[in-house]
Amino acid sequence: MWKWLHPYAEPQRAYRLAGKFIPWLSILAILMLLTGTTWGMVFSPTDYQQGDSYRIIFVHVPAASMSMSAYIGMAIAAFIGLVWQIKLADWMAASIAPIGAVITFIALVTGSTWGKPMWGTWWVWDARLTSELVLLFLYLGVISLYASFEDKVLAARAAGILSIVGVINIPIIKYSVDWWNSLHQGSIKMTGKTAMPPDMLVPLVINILGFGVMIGALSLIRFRSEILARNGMRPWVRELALAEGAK
Amino acid sequence: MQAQFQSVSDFLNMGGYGFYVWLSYGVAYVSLAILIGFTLTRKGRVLKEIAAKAKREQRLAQHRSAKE
Amino acid sequence: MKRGISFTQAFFTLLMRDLKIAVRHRGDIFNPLLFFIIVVTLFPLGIGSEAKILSRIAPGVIWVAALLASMLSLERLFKADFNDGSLEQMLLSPQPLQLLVLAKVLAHWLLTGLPLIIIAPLLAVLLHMEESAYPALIETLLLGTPILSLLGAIGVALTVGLRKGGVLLSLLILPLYIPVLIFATGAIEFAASSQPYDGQLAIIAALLVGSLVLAPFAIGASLRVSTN
Amino acid sequence: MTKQDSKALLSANSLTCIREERILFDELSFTINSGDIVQIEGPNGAGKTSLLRILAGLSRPYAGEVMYLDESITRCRDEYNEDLLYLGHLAGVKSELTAEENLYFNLRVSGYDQFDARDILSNVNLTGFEDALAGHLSAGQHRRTALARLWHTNSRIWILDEPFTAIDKRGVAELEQLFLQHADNGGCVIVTTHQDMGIISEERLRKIRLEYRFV
Repeated sequence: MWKWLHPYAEPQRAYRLAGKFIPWLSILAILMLLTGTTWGMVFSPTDYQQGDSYRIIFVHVPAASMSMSAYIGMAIAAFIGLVWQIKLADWMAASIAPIGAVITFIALVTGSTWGKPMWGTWWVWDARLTSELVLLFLYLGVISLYASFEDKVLAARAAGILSIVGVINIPIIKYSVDWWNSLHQGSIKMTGKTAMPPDMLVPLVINILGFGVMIGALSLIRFRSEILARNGMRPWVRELALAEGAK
Repeated sequence: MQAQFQSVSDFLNMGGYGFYVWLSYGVAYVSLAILIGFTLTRKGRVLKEIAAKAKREQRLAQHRSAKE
Repeated sequence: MKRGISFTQAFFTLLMRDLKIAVRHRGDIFNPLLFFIIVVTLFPLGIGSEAKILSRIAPGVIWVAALLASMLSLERLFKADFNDGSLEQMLLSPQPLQLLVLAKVLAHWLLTGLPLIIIAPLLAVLLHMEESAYPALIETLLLGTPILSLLGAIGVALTVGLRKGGVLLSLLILPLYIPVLIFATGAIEFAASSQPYDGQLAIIAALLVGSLVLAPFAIGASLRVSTN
Repeated sequence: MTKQDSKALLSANSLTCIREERILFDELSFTINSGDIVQIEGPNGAGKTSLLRILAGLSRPYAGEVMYLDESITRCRDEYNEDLLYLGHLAGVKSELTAEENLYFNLRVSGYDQFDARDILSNVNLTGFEDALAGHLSAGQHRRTALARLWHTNSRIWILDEPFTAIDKRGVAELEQLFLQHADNGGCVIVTTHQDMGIISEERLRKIRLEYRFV
C-alpha cells in the first residue's frame, strides 16, 4: 500500500538539499548587498551631471535587471514542469513568481523616484518604465491565476502556460514599446550611460549579483514551504507538522 | 577610496537629493523586508495548517471506527 | 459506420454549429457591438466636442474600445461549451484539437470582430477622424482583431473553469494586447498625417501569422487544464 | 462465456489521483478486456467520476498511466479517441439546437460522415421530437439525445458516467441490452451508476470498488 510513496521520496530529498544551500546563499547575499550598497552610497564618487541622485542606481539597476531574469527563470521552470511533468519544477516556478513581482515593483518605484529629480516628473512613458510595468502585470497575472485554482496541480499547469505565453510576448512587447516611445518622445533620454568609472561600476555589479543571490535564497526558502504545502498528505510532512505543532 | 561625505547630515542630504534617494531605498528595502517576512513565516503557517488538517482527519477516522 | 470526415469538414462542422447557435441567440452578437458604440460615444462627452482634439485621439479611442469589446465578448467563447459538456466532447474528438479550437475562434471573430469593423468607420466620422486614415483604420482592424480573438482565447481557455474568471481575464490578456494596440494606432496616426504605414501593417500581419500558428496550441493545452 | 483470447483493451497502471491534497485512490491497477462490462462502485466523493475522467484521458492522474492496447493514451491520443465513447455527467447537448442537430454535430465532431440522424433518434424514442429545441425537451429526453450516439458508433471502449440518470425503466432495460450486445461484439463498457441493473447478471458484471479515504 505504501509502494506509491517510493517515487515521491524525491520531494523530501529536494527539501533537504534546498535546506543545505539556504544558509550559505543568505549569508553571501547579505554580505554582497552590504558591501555593494555601502560602497555605492558612501565611497563612490558623485556623478558630475546627476549629483548624488544617481546613487539610486545601486538599487534600481539590480532590481530592473533581475526582474527580467527572474521571469525567464520562472518560465523555464514552468516549461520543464509542463513538458516533463516534473512537479518540483512547478513548485519552483510558483516560488519565484511573488519574488519576481516584488523585485519588479521595486524597479518601478525606484525608477520613478529617480525620474522625478532628473526628468522633473514621477512618471514618464519611457520605454523601460513601460515595459517594466507590463512585466509587473504579467507577474500579477501568473500569481493570481495560480491562486485561483483550488487544485494546485492544475494551478501550476495553468500558470505555467501563461508564463510561457508571456515569455514569448515579452520581446514583442519590449520592441513595440521601444518603437512607440521613439515615435512619441525623444527629448527625454537617460544621460551619462557611456563610460562608468570603476568606482561606480564595481559596487553596481556587486549589487546586481547580490540581488541575484538573494533571489536564489528567497526562492529556495519559498520552494521548501511549497514542497511542504503540496505534500501535506505524506507521512514525513505530517510528522514534521505535528512536531512543529507540539512545540 | 575615501568617503564622499563630510558628515552624517551631509550623507543624509545626498547633495540635495536626499528625499528621492532615501525614498527609493526606503521603498525598496521595506518591500523586500515584507517579502522576506512573509517568506520566512510561510513554512510555519503551512505546517500549522497541515497539523490542523491531520488532527481533523484523525478525529474523523476515530469517529468512523467508533461507529463501526 | 464509416468515419470519413476530412479536416476541412470537421473545421466547418464546428464553425457552422457555432454560427447556428449564435443566430438563435442574437444577444451575443449585438451586446459587444453596442458596448463598442457606447464607449466610443462617451469620449466626446467626456473630453469635449472640439474637432481637433477628437480627431487626434480617434485612433486610440476606437482601438481601445475594440479591445475592450473583444475582451467582453470573449468571456463566453468557451463558457457555454464548458457548462454543457460539449467542450469535453471536443477534447475527445479524434480530430486535432488545434483545428477545432481554430474553428471556434474563427466563428467568434466572424460574430463579434467583423461587425466591429463594419461599424468602425461610422464611429470614426463621429470622432472627426482624418479622411486619409480610413483605409488604415479598416486594414488594422481586419488584421488586428483576429489577433485579439486568438490571444484572448488563451486567457479564456485558462479561466473558463474558474467561478470568478472575469476580472482575472483582463489582467491576463490586456498586457498581451499592447503590441497590437501600439502598432495599429501608430499605423492610423501615420496615415492621418499622410505618411506610409506599410511597416506597421507588416508587423501586425506578422503578429497575426505568429498567433495563428502558436495560439491554437496554447489554447488547446489550456482547455485540457481547465476541463481536468 | 469464456474470453480466453481477449486482449487487454484498456489497462490502468498504478493510478494515483490526488485532489486538493486529498488522496482519492492510489496504486489502482486493473485491466479491461473486450467483452467486459465494468461497474465502478463507491460512495459519493470516492473518486468514481475522477477515475472515469482519467480513463477517458480528460484528467491527468497524479501518477501512473492509462494504457490503450499497451500504449500510453497520452502518446496515441487520436487513435484512442477514435476507439472511445465517453459520456459524462454533462450531456454535451446544446439547448439552442434541435435534437437532430445535436446528434448531427456530435457525430460529425466524432468523425462520422454518413448517417441518418432521424433513424438513430428513433432508437431512443425521440421520433417526433427531432425538430424540438433541446432546451424544450424534458430531462430524460435531453439525456437520451446524448445517449443516441451509442446506437451509431464503432468505438469499442464506452465510458459512461451515470448513464441512467433521468431515464425510465424501459429505457434502462434497452440500454442494458445494448451494453450486452456491445460487449458480445468485442467492446467493453465502463459505467458508474447508483441504480441496480436488472438485465445484466451479477456474474457478467465486473465491479471495481472505490472506498472513501481520509488521508
